Amino acid sequence: MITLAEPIKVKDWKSDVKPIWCPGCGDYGVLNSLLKALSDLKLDPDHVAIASGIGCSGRFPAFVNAYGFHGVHGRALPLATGIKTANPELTVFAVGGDGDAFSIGGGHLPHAARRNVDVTYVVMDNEIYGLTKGQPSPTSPIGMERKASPYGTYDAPLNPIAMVLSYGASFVARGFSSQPRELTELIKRGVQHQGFSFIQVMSPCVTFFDTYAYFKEITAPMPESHDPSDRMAAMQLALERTQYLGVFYEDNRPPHHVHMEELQEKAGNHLTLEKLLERFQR
Amino acid sequence: MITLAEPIKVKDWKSDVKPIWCPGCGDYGVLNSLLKALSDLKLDPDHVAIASGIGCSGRFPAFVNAYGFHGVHGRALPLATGIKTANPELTVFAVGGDGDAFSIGGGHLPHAARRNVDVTYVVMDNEIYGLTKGQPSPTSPIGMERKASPYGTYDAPLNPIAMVLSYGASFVARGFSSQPRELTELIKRGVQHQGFSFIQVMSPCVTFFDTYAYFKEITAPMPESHDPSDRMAAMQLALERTQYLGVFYEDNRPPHHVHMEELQEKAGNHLTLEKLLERFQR
Amino acid sequence: MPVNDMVIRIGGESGEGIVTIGEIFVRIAAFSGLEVYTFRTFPAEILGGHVTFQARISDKPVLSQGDEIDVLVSLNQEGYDKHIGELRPGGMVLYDSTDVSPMPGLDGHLLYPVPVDELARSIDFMRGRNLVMIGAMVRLFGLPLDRAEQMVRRRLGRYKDLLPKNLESLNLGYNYAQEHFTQPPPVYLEPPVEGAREGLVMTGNQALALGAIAAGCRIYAGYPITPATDIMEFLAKELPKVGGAVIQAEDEIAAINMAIGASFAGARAMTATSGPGLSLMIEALGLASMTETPVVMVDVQRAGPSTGMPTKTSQGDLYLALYAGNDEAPRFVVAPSSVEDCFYQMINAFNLAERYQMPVIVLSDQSLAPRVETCPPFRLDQIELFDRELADLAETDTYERYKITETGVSPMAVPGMKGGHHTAEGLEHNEKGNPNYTPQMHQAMMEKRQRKIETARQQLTLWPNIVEEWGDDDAAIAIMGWGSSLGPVQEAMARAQAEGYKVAALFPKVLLPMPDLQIRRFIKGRRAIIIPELNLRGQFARMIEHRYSRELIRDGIEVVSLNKYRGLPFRPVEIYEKIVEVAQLLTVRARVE
Amino acid sequence: MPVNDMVIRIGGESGEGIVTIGEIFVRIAAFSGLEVYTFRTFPAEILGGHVTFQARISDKPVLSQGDEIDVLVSLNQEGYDKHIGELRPGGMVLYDSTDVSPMPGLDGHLLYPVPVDELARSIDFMRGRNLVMIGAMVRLFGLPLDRAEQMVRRRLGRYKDLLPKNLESLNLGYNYAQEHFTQPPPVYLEPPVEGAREGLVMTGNQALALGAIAAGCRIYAGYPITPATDIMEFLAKELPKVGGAVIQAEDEIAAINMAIGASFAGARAMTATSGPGLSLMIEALGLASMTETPVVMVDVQRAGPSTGMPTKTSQGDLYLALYAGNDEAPRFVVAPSSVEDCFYQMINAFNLAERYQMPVIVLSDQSLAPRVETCPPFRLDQIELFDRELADLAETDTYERYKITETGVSPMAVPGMKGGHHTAEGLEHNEKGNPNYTPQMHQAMMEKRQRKIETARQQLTLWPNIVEEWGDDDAAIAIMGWGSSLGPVQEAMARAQAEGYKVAALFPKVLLPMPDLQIRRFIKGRRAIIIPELNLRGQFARMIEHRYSRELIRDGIEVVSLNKYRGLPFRPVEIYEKIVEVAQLLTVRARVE
Ligand SMILES: Cc1ncc(C[n+]2csc(CCOP(=O)(O)OP(=O)(O)O)c2C)c(N)n1
Ligand SMILES: Cc1ncc(C[n+]2csc(CCOP(=O)(O)OP(=O)(O)O)c2C)c(N)n1
Ligand code: SF4
Ligand code: SF4
Ligand SMILES: [Mg+2]
Ligand SMILES: [Mg+2]
Repeated sequence: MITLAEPIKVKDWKSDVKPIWCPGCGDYGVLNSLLKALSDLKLDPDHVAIASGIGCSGRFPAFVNAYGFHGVHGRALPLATGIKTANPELTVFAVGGDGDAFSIGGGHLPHAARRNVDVTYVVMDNEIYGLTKGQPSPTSPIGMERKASPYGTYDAPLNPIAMVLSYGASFVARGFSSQPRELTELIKRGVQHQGFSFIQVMSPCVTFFDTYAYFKEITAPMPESHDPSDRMAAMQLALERTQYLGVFYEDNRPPHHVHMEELQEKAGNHLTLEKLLERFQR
Repeated sequence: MITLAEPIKVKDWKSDVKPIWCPGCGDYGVLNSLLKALSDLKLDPDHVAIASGIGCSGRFPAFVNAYGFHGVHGRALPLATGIKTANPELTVFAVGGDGDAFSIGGGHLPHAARRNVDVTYVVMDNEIYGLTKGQPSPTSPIGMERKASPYGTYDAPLNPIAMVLSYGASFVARGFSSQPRELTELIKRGVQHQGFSFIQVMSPCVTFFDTYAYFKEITAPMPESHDPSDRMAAMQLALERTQYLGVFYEDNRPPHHVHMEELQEKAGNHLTLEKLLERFQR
Repeated sequence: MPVNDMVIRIGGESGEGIVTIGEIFVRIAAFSGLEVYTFRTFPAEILGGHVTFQARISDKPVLSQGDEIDVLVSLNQEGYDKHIGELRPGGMVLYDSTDVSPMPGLDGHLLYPVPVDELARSIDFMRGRNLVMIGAMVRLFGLPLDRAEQMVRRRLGRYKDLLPKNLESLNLGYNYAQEHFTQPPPVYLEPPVEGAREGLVMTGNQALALGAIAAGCRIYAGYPITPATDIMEFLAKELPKVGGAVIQAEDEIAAINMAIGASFAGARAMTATSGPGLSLMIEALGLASMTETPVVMVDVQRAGPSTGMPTKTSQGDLYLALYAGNDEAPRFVVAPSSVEDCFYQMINAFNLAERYQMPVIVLSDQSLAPRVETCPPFRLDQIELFDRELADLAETDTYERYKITETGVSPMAVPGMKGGHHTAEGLEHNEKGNPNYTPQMHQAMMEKRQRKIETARQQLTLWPNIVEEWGDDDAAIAIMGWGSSLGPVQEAMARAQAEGYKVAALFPKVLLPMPDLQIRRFIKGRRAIIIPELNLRGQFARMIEHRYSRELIRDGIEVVSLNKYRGLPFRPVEIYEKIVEVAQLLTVRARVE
Repeated sequence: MPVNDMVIRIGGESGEGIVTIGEIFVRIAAFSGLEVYTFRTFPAEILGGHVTFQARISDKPVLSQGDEIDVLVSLNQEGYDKHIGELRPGGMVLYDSTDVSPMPGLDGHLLYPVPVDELARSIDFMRGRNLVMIGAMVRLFGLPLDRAEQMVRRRLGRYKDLLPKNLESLNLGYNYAQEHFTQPPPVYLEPPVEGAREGLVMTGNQALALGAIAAGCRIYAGYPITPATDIMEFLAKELPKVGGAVIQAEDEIAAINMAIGASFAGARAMTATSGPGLSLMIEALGLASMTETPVVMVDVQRAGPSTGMPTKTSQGDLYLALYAGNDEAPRFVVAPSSVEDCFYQMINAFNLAERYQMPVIVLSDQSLAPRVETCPPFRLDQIELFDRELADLAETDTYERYKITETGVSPMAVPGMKGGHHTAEGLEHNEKGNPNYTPQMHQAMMEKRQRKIETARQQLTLWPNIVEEWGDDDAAIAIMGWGSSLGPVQEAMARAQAEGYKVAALFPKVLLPMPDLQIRRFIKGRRAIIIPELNLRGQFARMIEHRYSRELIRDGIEVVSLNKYRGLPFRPVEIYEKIVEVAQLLTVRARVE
């Protein structure tokens, strides 16, 4: 993590591209918390990269004064993995929505977690497809009537925290866009965590599924007694109806790029092409 | 489930295509258990369909005297979902390997589970890519040296049972190819279960990763005290080092095709095109 | 300035009812017996942002959005400022005089102020603003009030308690216009006296979805994507009513594989997506081709590459549809050219899929998908559905799923049929469907699968709606094209013909297999073929150039590509000007020769 | 029957050491100074199943697997029975006389029995059977024993305790042959007296991987798939040694996106796959094209469609590589034509990717990938690497990632560079990289991206290894082709030329952009162009036909497609016969004219 002596101000982390989000969208809160975290951590914008997929939330990179990659739908994690592996000095984020993360991109999540890629993954979960105007997502509640589910949804919603815990992710947390201070802290902890940091952020979509009231009702602070090194306890909390806000789990196994570095050392990082070709000499 | 008065004999369930598997491959045991289950359940081969992806295990459908679909790598579950939805009278299986299920196909598993598609999914887990000659799979242990991992693997293996439990699957079990009687019973229970049945079968690859001894050592029967309606208890068992054999979890919410049928009723299954067009009359 | 051909534009912030005013007004016009054709833009923002709703209304069939704006409706100053530059000289401005101050005397524009806010406030119903404006428009342009009232009842009837107030608003606007705009306006509408002919008003995507239902589609699996999503949304509501089902899949790969599975199990099945989704479906497209499983894949094209411009149009996916797939994976490609045609081409698509057991790609586009068009009643009695040929399983155990036949088509068995067991096999296989890698078998199977294309090419000559051909038989200048540019071409030609130019045109609706017979006949004797296309490389033009190069070069027929890649559909004038340009060129050449 | 050009085949159950015998024997031959070229088949079974190992050995460069079998080596009866029909009349059979009873007198075959089992048993080392046979082969065909011993040390040296026994086995076989086969055989090898020239022996996939390393590739992300897997396996071992890394991704979509991410972060990055995998990468290919991110994608083609025949060859993915992608997504396509060329084309591929900031697809195939070939030493000193043009960020805040330039190429900034912040944007964007959907900007950006193709087409004329052209300048008959069929074409031509036919040939190595200049010059004055291809539609032939239709038709140059789709590479004789056939046709025509 490359840091500066003096932090860049939040307003200077903000790019001059105006967000396309609807007024009141939870994503504004997430953006502000992220910018604050970047500033607090004294990160250097030249060494920050943000990868995203497609969705309202996927527009994120354009709004931050840093390097960004707005890729295709669902592929933020493979992009971020490639970025971090190519240049481990960078502080790398992946951001996106619940559809991007758990539907089309759902196949990448277990692997980013098990590889322990040192990326902070912020998923803005609004329990709906925002950008495509309101279809049910994998986290939508049962019985939700939308044009695409005119008789109500019937598929059981996924439980992202439980899923990611089961993948063995090394940092698992949940935040809420309406609690910017706490969210900033979570993001900071995520960045400081060496390894894959998964942060589910409840971030309401005011236009297609306004969940502000519902999220307020259903969320609660993480019980103080919770020990984030206890995976079973984390799982237990994840399966409760109450959506706890805070860090569910953290452990400290080495991240992917450290393995790569070790491996380069083990292999002896000094091969020349000439030497390699000798093996094929006839 | 369409059944016959008299069962078809196991040998008649076997097609005349000779398996391409290596002698000693665990998949023979899985095939035999499946054939026995089909026979025991008095299923009608005209109403059985088996979908698979690519892998040694993916060759399954050709060896069974029933309808089969040998699709592309990782897509057994979407195929099976389509088959079951189009004709709910069929008894539908999906089969494949650990790479097919948890790597390239890993994005479909949460959704088949949450949809509760009435399909019995038998994953032959040999902790390796067999067909492509021995690359590490998502369930390979750490430190495995293969040509593709000459310095040893370092990614943490996935825990399929824990994962599928976290997806809210309604039937989760583990078998072992060397315990054909128990496996047959598991498959029968899986078929009888109305909804998505996930069965991880430890099925060694003698050629690229002979795990017979290891599996024997690490597996143990499900503790008798375990209550398969208790998801947290199931999760606890799933996270232990010992790989328990038996049913981890079962619940009985309605499967996907029943939702569809209800919905057709709710919608009133009697629209004509003429009537529909009236709405667009000027 | 012709009566009964009017282009009206409403522009402003999204959410201000622009689209509501437009959609209701065109439906009143359609209901009164006129023909309509809409065009709209979508903002980049999710909420708010600038939108344009435009409608062309006429008593003759409308084929394009037109070239000029005759009427601008402005609800606020921004909407006026942004669009006034495009209003033609002498055009009309209808505006909310509470909010908008138009520039007096500009370009001879005629001003029609309506105090919309004031009127709405007068009955204490600000939500009625849109209807006040609609009422004024109905009166000013000469539409019957009773039709307007009926349409308001139909569209807004479900809000029962508000209905009286809504109707009152409509009348307020109507009366205001009646009192204040006493001179007949320069552009107005004159509904046919006999009243509305029978006919339909719908969008391209609705017509596609209705075509699918008519074709017997019962399983739809899809993943949301602009501008295809509302096909899924429509079918989600309607398919259950005919015993079918919609599955919102986790991604496009799942969607197409679900559809393939459903088809294998005996159902007519489809998916719909846009370019990025089709890109993801290529592997499974090959699977359907290899396993010979019927399936229909709709691609509502949008501007790319990559995510590109989801709300802008393009005809850029033709190559993808024709050529993508590892090794030789035959498929069919169909392209509807109007809202009405969307309906019929879906029937062609399912018939092709089922009869030849092949994947079929249907290429619509973003300009066609949301466009509202009037069309004649669908000729349901003329629809003929071809079933897949089922195996005769009298003799069991000898069933060969991939029997090599002269046509290439092998009778199919579906699960549930007694004794038809087989595996649909994605590996190369023998006639039984068992994996087989011998050079002989591979060659035989490659040829068998490919043969279906030629079989279809021949049999298609007898099918309806395979090509559309019109214009002057003996014209030196011809236009060829595909998909939604048909309307603009028709208009451009009509204009050119009215001015004495001779032009002929042909649009194939089935692009693979190309209807060679008709095309060869058509190009014979031409001097130049203009091919307008919404893509950069001229994908269709290159295909025509190649396929008929012998005739074209031998007979000195020039292919003139007209490529537009701006995210917008063709305006007729762009094509008209090309016709004139080519005509002049030919004259000059003739003189030189 | 020429000395020093011998095709030797070993067939039998996989696992019997067939491949070991073959691989070691060809390496001894290569080590002795001869040229080798192998061909093998793979069984459908994972273990066991029938395999064929074939090698052509000569003192001149070997360009194909040959047409006839001169020598059959049989370890058991099945191996004899299965292959004896293909041994040419008068050919030699070398066999384990303990197991095999050949048919005496058949087709004048000469029999060379070796009691392999017995000999191995005599030193109590049954594992030495393969080396006994190799020893006999070395002696019989005239290779030097010391070279054989050195090669055994090199290949089997890591099994230290077994080495003495292994060498003993080799000598046993050698001595046995020396004693018993005293007549010089009709076919034998004569290594050049000056000993081995410098040179390399490797497979196509190894050359590809080495080319990648030479080109500075540092990140490889891939997913296993036959026949591309061993590129990943090779690099997994070697890349860390040069500070790079291999990621085995969860699927092909992840793999290509990882490579794109890595390239964005500044690394030269690649992936490799086969047709099914490339099908899955199409969406991301468009992303790389849109975001102008350099990336190299290798497709080791195999027979399809769909899963098809993973262990059989094909050139069926050309259309996929050229045309797949939603809307216009420019990319480059490169096709190496031999093991040696795999190395150089990877350098071209990375240079194209980096210089023009584009995705590059490299088309190899299943016959080239595992084939062992001798090649001259790589000319490392002649390799020139082009770096991506980096932005000059002296003035900050004004950096425009997608600056519109004359060449289409915009200087790039990569993370870590001060003040180069921008977003690589998959939506249409302005020069800064911010989303922008105006018609003007879209058109400008479409043209900018496309322009890079034309820039490259021009600049490429100065690059090395872009086309390979040979034969008779003034020949009426020409051959054009691409990829791995070059060798068989060279041989077929040599044979035809030796018989007095005049033929010229050209293979472009870069297929997109097509090197028009060279091709136009080449086709000029020809009468017929034969285009041999391993696919059904003649994908390359269609492209040539179209692109040069004017010249071809005007000058009456006929394009003659020679399509093979049997999962097997061309045999030279197939091409030779086509040359003769076309020559006769031209003569007849000339007479008629
Ligand atoms: C391959 C592909 N499929 C589908 C889409 C259409 N699409 C864009 S965003 C999106 C889902 C948005 O939902 P989510 O990820 O939850 O993000 P949100 O907008 O809610 O922030 C979809 C389906 C696409 N762009 N690409
Ligand atoms: C799209 C695609 N990618 C890769 C492959 C190559 N491939 C075939 S099977 C396989 C994995 C096999 O492993 P697993 O699923 O565990 O099955 P097993 O052979 O071990 O039974 C792979 C990578 C393929 N056929 N298609
Ligand atoms: S649609 Fe929903 S998620 Fe998207 S910007 Fe608006 S409020 Fe936010
Ligand atoms: S390679 Fe392994 S998994 Fe495949 S058939 Fe052989 S033993 Fe079984
Ligand atoms: Mg969302
Ligand atoms: Mg496996």
